[in-house]
Amino acid sequence: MAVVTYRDALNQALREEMQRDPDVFLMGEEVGVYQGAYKVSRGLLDEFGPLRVVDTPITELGFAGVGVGAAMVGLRPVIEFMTWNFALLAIDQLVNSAAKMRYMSGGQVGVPAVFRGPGGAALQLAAQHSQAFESYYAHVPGLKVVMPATPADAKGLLKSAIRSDDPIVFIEGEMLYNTKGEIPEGEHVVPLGRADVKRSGGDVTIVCHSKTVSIALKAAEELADEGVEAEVVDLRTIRPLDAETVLSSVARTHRCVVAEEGWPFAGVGAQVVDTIQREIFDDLDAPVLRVTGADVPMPYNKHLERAAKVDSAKIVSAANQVLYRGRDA
Amino acid sequence: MAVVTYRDALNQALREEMQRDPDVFLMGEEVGVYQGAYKVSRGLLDEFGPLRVVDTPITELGFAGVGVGAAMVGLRPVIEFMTWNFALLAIDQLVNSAAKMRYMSGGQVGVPAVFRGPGGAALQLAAQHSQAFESYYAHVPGLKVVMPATPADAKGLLKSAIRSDDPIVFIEGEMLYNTKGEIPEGEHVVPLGRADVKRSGGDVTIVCHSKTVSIALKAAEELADEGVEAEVVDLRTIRPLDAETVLSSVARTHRCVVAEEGWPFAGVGAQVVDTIQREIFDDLDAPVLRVTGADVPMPYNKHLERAAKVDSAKIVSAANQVLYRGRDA
Amino acid sequence: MATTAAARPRPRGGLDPGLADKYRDWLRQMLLIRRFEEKAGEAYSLGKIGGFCHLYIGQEAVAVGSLAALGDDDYITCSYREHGHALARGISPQTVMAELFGKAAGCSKGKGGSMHLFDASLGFLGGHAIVGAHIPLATGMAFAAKYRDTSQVAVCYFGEAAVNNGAFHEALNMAALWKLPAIYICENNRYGMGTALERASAIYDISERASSYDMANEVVDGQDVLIMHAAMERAVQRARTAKIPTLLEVRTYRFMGHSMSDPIHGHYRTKEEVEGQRKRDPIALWSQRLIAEGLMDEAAIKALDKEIIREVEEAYQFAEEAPDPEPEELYRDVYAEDGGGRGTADTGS
Amino acid sequence: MATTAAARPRPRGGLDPGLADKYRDWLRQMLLIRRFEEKAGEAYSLGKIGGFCHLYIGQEAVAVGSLAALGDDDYITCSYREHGHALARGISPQTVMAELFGKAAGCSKGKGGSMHLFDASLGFLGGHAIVGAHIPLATGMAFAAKYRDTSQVAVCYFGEAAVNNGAFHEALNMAALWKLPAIYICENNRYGMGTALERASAIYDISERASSYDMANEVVDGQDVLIMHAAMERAVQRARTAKIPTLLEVRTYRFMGHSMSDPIHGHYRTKEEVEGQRKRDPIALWSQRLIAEGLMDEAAIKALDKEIIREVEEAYQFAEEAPDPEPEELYRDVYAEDGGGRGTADTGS
Ligand SMILES: Cc1ncc(C[n+]2csc(CCOP(=O)(O)OP(=O)(O)O)c2C)c(N)n1
Ligand SMILES: Cc1ncc(C[n+]2csc(CCOP(=O)(O)OP(=O)(O)O)c2C)c(N)n1
Ligand SMILES: [Mg+2]
Ligand SMILES: [Mg+2]
Repeated sequence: MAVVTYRDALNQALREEMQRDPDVFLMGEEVGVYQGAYKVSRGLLDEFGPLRVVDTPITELGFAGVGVGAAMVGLRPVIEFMTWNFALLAIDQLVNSAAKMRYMSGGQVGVPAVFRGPGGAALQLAAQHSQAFESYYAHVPGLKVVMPATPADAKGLLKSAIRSDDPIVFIEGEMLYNTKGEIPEGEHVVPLGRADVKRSGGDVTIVCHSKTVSIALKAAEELADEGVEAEVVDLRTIRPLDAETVLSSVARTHRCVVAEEGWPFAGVGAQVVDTIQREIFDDLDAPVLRVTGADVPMPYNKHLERAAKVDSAKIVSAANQVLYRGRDA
Repeated sequence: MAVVTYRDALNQALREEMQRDPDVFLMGEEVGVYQGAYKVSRGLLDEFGPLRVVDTPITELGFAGVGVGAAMVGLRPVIEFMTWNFALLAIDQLVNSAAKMRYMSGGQVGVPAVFRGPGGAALQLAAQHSQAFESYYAHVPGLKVVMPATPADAKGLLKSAIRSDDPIVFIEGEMLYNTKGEIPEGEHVVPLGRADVKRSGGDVTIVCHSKTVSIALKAAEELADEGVEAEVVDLRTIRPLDAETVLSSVARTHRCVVAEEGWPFAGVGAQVVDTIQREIFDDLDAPVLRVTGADVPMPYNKHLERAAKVDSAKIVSAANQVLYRGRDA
Repeated sequence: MATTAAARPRPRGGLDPGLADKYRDWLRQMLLIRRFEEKAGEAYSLGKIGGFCHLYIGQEAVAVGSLAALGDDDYITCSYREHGHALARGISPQTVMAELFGKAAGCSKGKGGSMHLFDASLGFLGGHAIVGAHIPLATGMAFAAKYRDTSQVAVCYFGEAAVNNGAFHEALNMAALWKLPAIYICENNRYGMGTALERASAIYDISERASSYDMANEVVDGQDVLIMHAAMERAVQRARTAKIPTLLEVRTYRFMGHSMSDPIHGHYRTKEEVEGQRKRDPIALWSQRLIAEGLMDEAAIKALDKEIIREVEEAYQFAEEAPDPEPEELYRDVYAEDGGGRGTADTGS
Repeated sequence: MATTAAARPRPRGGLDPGLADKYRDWLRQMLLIRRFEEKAGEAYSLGKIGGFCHLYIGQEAVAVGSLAALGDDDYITCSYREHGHALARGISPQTVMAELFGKAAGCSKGKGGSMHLFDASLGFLGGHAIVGAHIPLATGMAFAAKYRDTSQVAVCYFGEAAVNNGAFHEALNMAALWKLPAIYICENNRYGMGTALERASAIYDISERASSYDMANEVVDGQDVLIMHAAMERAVQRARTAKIPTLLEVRTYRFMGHSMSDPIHGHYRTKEEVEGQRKRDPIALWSQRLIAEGLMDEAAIKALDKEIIREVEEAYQFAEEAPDPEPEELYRDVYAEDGGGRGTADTGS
């Protein structure tokens, strides 16, 4: 197994799929000459040329629509949003065009496009550049939402996303690009729609995705030091949600904490809570608690920003609460 | 008390606030010469002239931004979206400009604007015109979300919204415009942030808002025929959510159904469920169930559409489930 | 008449006798659209058709004249006012009417309705109901043609009110920058709902907008099917051969209200104005021309009209009798693999 | 030089000796911006400033020359590259630097940072970080001036890459249609991040975009503060007196990378190009002019520079020593009534 960064894992997935299928192309701001704002597309322009690696003007609405249109006639566009913050300008094309085309055409016209780029907060980018919008896309029937937490998942899931016949919202973590991990050699494809137990444990389940996975794993270690074994379930695909894996874990642990980077109100975690309490109410020994980003626009100041973000201490504290353990029990 | 339609109640609120405060103006597509796509602004152009009742080009992003800019310098714009479906084109201005301006300016610059128009499905308008986006706006700190179900609330809440110093997302029900109800004579203002118990009952709580309120009341009557007394809580303001009223009802009834028009995944109801199970877990005698619009783009065919929508039978059935009563018990 | 006549000199070429069948077919198509729309209006009033219904009456020469210049594998996208384009492209009146009735035999299986007509086999890629949103879609189809190095053309129809929208601007800039084989047809019928062009656009000549993108453009008289066709042939030629896009500003007029719920005249335009415009009815103009050129006579046109009325009547009957979609259709076509089953997050009880 | 020189004949008027103080102040302002930005770059490298940091070096004459033509109650909005505009408008270097450091004494209380500088008391209404999004905001401020019938002007600064965005198009159309007192200043520094103008826009002359809205427009040499100022005075005159908007395309160049993480040259532009452009450094040009006109000598300029370096050093010290915001600030300023307390939906434990 080779150790590669999350960034390079994505790059490999793009390269391999572009080699495999001439209908796959990459389009977005700075994907070509600049080699990608976050260098995910490094080298692709050289290898595939300007027709398949297309730099666009700053027109998120427009080029998202171009991607949908190209997909409607059978190409497989990968549309990069420099960040998902800017994709708010394009959300109409995702919600009203991409997600609905198959349905309102009576099944005639699909949209096999992937929309990808980093989501969530990085460091001190302030209110307009530090937002997690996965709940928006996961809300919409017709879209699928994928959020890998590790290099292996990043590669395997992106390959599946590109091969999917449905429009995929693929949200990467800017803070994850430099993280490293092992990836199996050769063809490596991870199916959409399956959560992954990243750590086993019998005392409490921590449900998480994307950036909160490593935080949850850290929290699990801290809990282990206190004698509590946490199971960490990485959703990986937000929609369709792999309820089975979540429920079977919580049915064993009877306690659950759901962590996510975004704002609390009607976040992805709210849906997870809804599903758990509906399906296995009698298995729960405590309410499910959520750990989320603070319910405020992201401040610039680094201390305030740190306070606004999910960290392992907050997860540990929530876990202790659902275990009815005192602060330092 | 005069009996007026929901449409006229909104019209009264606009007229009264425009008379009261010269900084209030109305802007949007067809609000002037055409008298409003749904005639909510009927007569206002005549009374207030074209500087205060402004017809715009079809540029949701642009005129939403114009509203935010005008509010930043102290005017009190009421920006009409012909429907909230089209507001997806403008959501960047609501989320990234309106909601964050006060925060990222360190408290210097507020945005006292109201964004209003009909949301949700009407009749056979198909996939792109039949969507409920309240969860999107309620997700965002810095915005408030108001959704009146009755003429009296429509009037009283719109007046409060216009007087608020914060950006308000005010979502009306197209199917409600013709509904009638009593409105107190004279000045009638309903404070934001307070839910309203629209029917009292001790057996089960039905939480609802906007169009689902009348459906819930109908369900409550059907349940009463079966000997079940349902309490119907109308959220009225989605953000800030009046958790207190919801919780105190459910703490009494021990059972709850949450109804909403929109899609299930990470909808408003998911947040309500999250709040209930977190705060009063031990008071619950059954999981909270949700009744939502079907998890599909809205079909055009009227039978399919009917099947996709929330109706009283679905609420009754969910109520019976949380009461552990057989179908026709 | 200033409002619908083209501002530029009209090519006033004579008819080509070798194309007589084609010319007659244009009349047939325009008449079909007219009678179909009249029937749709009637059906709407009877509650057979629901939702919004935007009739194309008055604009028939635009769809007919322009679509006649396309090939079989070109791509077409439209706004919600697309019954006429669907018929002119060759979708059968039965399946279009059945779609308006929401029936399973409709061209979108009854799931799309009036605003979302599709026939992928004809490259007819929708009716779209968010103003401006399909302009980038068409641009993407033109991109695909370039990507695959085919000689396909992507055509996009939209109203004059859409040109103020950002989507128009972003899409045209990309099409010009990348030299895509796209044809943008702005059907300038002078109103976007109740808003006159000059109350929404800072300039009157929509075609001028092309100068922001250095794009080929023409102003076209949309009431004259021959002129429309000639302009479209030039645009198609540019797209297929020179591989560059065109913006056509087509001056036309809608004779009916914006949708079935909007009266023909009232708040925003006068009866006189509408009556004045009706004098340049595209069907009457073309009928007169065919008669003047000796290609048809009054009796033949009458007979044709009768035949079409019958055809539309049959479409109506077909739609009326066709079955509704099966209830399971509610959950089909959300995702590629959905033969059935429920949406993943569905909690409906 | 073709790239930054104005395409149109330059007004080459002599200097007005009565304005000598003003001319010297322009140099002071430009030098302040330059030294401030150099210091900010240094502070960024030391980790004192976080996030994105977009320096204004090379473009100083644009902010200084244009803002000098405004009155106290005019409105200004900018993109994220706005340190220079903030300083030229009169926000103190201390509070700007403190904001970059995220300190409570910053002009946005440390909550906005480099991209969100505000001073409402000076009509300085932000740094905005979504490309194009502040163009409608400025249009709204111009609308407010018209609504209240004041003689205020709303000015909006943005880069040349923003003109491809739908927001630009929608906003300019409304401003022209409604005759709003807005001035749109496109700082054409030839690149949007790593994308050259001609790789993103179908036309090279951004000013041509105004023709889509029949809007007054000029191409301005942004490296010459006097020319910039004269063009801005004409635009302000149009806005205040004729009550119409203007689009100014200002040709300039950024001497640094797009942001601190982007090298000065590399993938998208050559070292030679940057060095060529640096020959038209606006500060050097203006210094030479002042010397040539006998308004300052080399020594005076050196002394001024020294003074400014000290001033910037003090700003740095001030920012360094200033306290961070109180932890409670996290939950303040979300809503009007928030003196404190948590957001309503917060579940953080
Ligand atoms: C983004 C958006 N805003 C508003 C509407 C509502 N609407 C539907 S059609 C229309 C007028 C469009 O006029 P025009 O583009 O001239 O086309 P026409 O109807 O004249 O064919 C409006 C405002 C919409 N569908 N989409
Ligand atoms: C809508 C949006 N898309 C992308 C970005 C990322 N981005 C920030 S600045 C920039 C380039 C802007 O260039 P230009 O408008 O020329 O201004 P300059 O940086 O040259 O001053 C890009 C792509 C953004 N902030 N907003
Ligand atoms: Mg029109
Ligand atoms: Mg630039």
